[in-house]
Amino acid sequence: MFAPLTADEWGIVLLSLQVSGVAVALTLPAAFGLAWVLARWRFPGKVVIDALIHLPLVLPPVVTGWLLLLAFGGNGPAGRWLEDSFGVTVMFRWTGAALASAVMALPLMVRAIRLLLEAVDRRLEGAARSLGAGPWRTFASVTLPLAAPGVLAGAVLGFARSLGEFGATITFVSNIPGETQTLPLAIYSALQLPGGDALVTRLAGIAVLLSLGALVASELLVRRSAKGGHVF
Amino acid sequence: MFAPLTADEWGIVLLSLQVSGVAVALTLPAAFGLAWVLARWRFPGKVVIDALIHLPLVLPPVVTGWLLLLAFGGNGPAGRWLEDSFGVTVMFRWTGAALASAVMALPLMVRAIRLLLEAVDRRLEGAARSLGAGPWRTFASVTLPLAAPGVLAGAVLGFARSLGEFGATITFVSNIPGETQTLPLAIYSALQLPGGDALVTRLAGIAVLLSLGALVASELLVRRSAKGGHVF
Amino acid sequence: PAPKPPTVLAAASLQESLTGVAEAWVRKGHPRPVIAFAASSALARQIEAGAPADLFFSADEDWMSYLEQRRLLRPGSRVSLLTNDIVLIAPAGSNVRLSAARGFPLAQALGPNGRLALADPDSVPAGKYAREALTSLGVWPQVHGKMARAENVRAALAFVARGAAPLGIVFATDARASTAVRVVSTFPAASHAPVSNPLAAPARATNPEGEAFRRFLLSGEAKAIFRRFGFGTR
Amino acid sequence: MSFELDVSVRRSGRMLVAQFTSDSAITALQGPSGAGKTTVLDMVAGLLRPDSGRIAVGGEVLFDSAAGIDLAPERRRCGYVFQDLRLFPHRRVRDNLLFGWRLTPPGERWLTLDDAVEFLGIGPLLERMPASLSGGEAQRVAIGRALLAGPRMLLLDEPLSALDRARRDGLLRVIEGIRDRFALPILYVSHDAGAVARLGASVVPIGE
Amino acid sequence: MSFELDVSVRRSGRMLVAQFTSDSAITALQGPSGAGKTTVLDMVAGLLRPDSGRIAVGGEVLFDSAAGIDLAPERRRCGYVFQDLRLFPHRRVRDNLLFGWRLTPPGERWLTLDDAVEFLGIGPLLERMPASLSGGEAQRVAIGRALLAGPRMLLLDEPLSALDRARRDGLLRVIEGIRDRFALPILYVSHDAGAVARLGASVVPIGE
Ligand SMILES: Nc1ncnc2c1ncn2[C@@H]1O[C@H](COP(=O)(O)OP(=O)(O)OP(=O)(O)O)[C@@H](O)[C@H]1O
Ligand SMILES: Nc1ncnc2c1ncn2[C@@H]1O[C@H](COP(=O)(O)OP(=O)(O)OP(=O)(O)O)[C@@H](O)[C@H]1O
Ligand SMILES: [Mg+2]
Ligand SMILES: [Mg+2]
Repeated sequence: MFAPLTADEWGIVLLSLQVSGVAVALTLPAAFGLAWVLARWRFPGKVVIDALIHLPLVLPPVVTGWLLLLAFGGNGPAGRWLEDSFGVTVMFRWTGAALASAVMALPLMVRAIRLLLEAVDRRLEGAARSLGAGPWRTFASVTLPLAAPGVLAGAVLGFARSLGEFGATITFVSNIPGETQTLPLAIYSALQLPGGDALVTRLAGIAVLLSLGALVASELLVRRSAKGGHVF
Repeated sequence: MFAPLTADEWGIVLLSLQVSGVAVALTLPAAFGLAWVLARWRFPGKVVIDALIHLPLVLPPVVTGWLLLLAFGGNGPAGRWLEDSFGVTVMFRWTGAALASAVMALPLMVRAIRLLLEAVDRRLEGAARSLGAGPWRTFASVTLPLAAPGVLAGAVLGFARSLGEFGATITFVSNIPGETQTLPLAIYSALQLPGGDALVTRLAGIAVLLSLGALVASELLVRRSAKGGHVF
Repeated sequence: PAPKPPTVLAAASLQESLTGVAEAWVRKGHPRPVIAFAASSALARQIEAGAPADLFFSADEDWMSYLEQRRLLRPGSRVSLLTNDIVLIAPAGSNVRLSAARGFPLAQALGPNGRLALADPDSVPAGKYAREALTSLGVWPQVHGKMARAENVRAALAFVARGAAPLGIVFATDARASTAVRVVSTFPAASHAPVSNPLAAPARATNPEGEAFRRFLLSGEAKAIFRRFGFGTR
Repeated sequence: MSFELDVSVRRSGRMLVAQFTSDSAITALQGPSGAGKTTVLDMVAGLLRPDSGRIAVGGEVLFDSAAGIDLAPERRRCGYVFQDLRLFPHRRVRDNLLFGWRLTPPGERWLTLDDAVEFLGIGPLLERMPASLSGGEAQRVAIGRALLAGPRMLLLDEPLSALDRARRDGLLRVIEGIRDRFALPILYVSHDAGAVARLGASVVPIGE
Repeated sequence: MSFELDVSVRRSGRMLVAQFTSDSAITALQGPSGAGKTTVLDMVAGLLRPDSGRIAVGGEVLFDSAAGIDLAPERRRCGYVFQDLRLFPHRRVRDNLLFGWRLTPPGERWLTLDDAVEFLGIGPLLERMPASLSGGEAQRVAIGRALLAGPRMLLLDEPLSALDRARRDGLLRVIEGIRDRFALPILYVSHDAGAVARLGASVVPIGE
């Protein structure tokens, strides 16, 4: 149980980190943009956008995976578009696993970022403008750092959620060792086996260690920023 | 597809609302307490508690369900304790579904609350104390209202997550019509049926409407508080 | 007082047929059984954890044996009731022609990037049978790296139905259920152990209605209904 | 003795020591910016714990590190007008004003909302949120909130700094009235020498 | 003309009108608390858009509702010392001071960090975070931050209210020096009649 990781297990761990890392990195800007729109703009129908963003939380993951399959599967329009414009294939590829994770993590990230964006003291933005900073620089040097705890929390939540993502991933891109078999999929396979308990426990232990590692890393970032160094 | 809900569907919707509502109501105080400890206390090993709270995010839901099954099953220690002390049975009961949803929603709620607790201006708490408010009243009249957006966001996230909870629930308390078959489980069942696509779409549509309703309700609360009425 | 309805835990792949049998049972004036459909693995673990169930209808023998070894089944209640075929399927619009025989060109039919959709061959029953059949036909090594393993057999079916995979392997009953796929070939019965869905009563079951329903499931009337949904019976 | 202080505390690496006794109705703390005046008020109010020492007001010991006494802030009953005001941002002006008043037993209140609103001139602001107040408006609300809590001593940290001359004079008269009618010990921090003189305060230098 | 204003804006249901031209080096805005002094500075700085009217400083039109002109705040280059200071809480004192300085082309700066630190007396504070500053310390940092941005006009909203007499006199001398050396138009809000007189400001009444 406490034996060092086998080569296969290392492969799974690295793939999980890659999928989650890419998912969070890709989603963060989108999540920030959506949080910004929700926090700062007023327009009719805003609550509908808000509800759409929450959908991956509310729908069972397999349905999200199924919808992704409809959109990106062999006949899906989005899949063909991605393929034609960027040459990116997602079906049965790790990129698809990252896409599924990203979709599932999005609502968590948007909420966390939005919470802090709404708490930012707008008068400080006025002060920055008055000191000569344009809107973008004001954003980068005042708004973003003040919302940093929310961005960080969003990234941590999103990363954790991605590490645990199972239902949408397996429904969308199936369980392909070395390509889409992330840690949860490996755990699920083990759980299906009579007598697979020991393996499940071992793999779950690895997941626990990963999440602990991610949290320690985020705490270090927070401490750095609390000391007055900037996170951004 | 746009026909009014059948009696069965109403039953499923009401059960889902009941399970999610109870899950959020039960978890909110616990989430607040944990958020408080993480936001305000300093002690060694804090990051371990933080990691434990994130576990239900990082583990695949079926593993969480399995762990719940081990703990609360007929032979599990926690199950026996619940039964003996409160006369509450969770195995195969909607209470178990609520428990599973609560565990899955917890990390989201803790994070949202913690984010705003950390943003509360502690000097205002000092002002309240000086004006004659004891620690509890200071908490209730200053800290809690100032953290209210986080509590509300946590409740919304938790409720949405509970509405969508599938893997832990079916693993823990199975898929029993009228007792533990919430909306996601009904959708899963429909997905297993040949030609079930129409039913899946219909049930997913209901889920979407539920989430829209929950968000509109939360927005109304926010507006009320922004107008100076207290949420708490 | 009205008898308490029995609680039945059944593999998700039995949903349609078992519901049909239950309807017939209700028409005879019995209380409607409460049936929970989920993965056999989850259901077996629930029985192990002491869930109050009166019958267990599994998708494969392995989980049933798991429970039997732990003395969690009522002795003598285990019956292998249903049989099934495994079939090779393709999207309805595909014109691929193949016959599942020794060394048939499966990998070639998949093309350079196509994947073979099937339930997880390590753990899910439909996948385990598929692996056994492909191995005995000598084509397993060709497709080993070209599989899309699904969580359950219906998800594998969906990959083919959505055109995400050009070929897949599912139970005959699943293939019948979807108009978006067609059966390309049925695997020879000799290429794999007989597919069977066993039924048993957990040792803790006490509800007499459960035993009554179990006996009905073994009756010719119930078997006829199962056959209508494409199962074989024993 | 209205105030007896002998405390020391570390702030930003510097040791601040305050040691004085005062018997006047009003004691003015004076000293350069950053000398430690606000720090002294915070310690008297119980919001900052001295590293060591003793604080007594009107003969009652509020803090004594040797005797292990440290009264909670809510039991010290000091009407503190903070230099940074600290109005509750989530409550209307009216609820800010009544925050302490509602927590005070009726017998111990010595000011009504109507009177306070009257001499502070904040009648039109009662339903407003603090974020929309001007600097001087907010300062007047902070004064009202402190006085309405029926305190047994006053800690005033530059309470009139944002007010025009007419308002300032009016409020100085109010403070004189409180001094004379209720005999509350008052600690007054101000750079306004005229005000200090007019209140007849005895001056305690801080940070020299 | 250093300042030409003719603007009106609605605030909390009241219409505030400001209409004056001033040709002096320093223009002092005076009026009772809540009269609209800060509101005027906000409009000049471009942080509050007037409902209608026109604002010109030193002959340059910053805002003209009729002509559709509304310069962005960052292009108005006004050194604004806010009544509520608005230091950036996430940046050290040094980075607060240099915020605008770094954004200003070297040729347009007219003050160095060392000089500012010197006459403000904030040398020991450079590495501190704003939350740990005393009231007067924070005020001096806010003054330094505004001046270091090399502004072409100054908007000073009670900039010396939290300072002791010695510091206040020193900084009044600095403002006089800026007035004389750089000929910046200065809008000065203060209840301190002595300071206004000493700066030789022409007084504009607000809100009467
Ligand atoms: N929260 C804090 N943490 C650390 N140091 C602080 C804190 N608050 C104040 N200080 C420092 O303690 C010293 C005394 O501050 P204090 O606020 O008591 O000064 P003050 O006499 O009130 O000055 P002012 O007249 O400028 O308000 C100053 O050097 C200040 O920088
Ligand atoms: N953000 C705001 N929203 C609504 N009303 C405001 C806002 N800020 C100020 N006001 C109101 O506008 C009027 C003018 O405010 P302003 O801050 O300009 O006054 P002032 O002359 O600077 O007063 P003081 O000397 O007290 O600082 C006041 O009645 C004030 O209550
Ligand atoms: Mg002070
Ligand atoms: Mg003002």
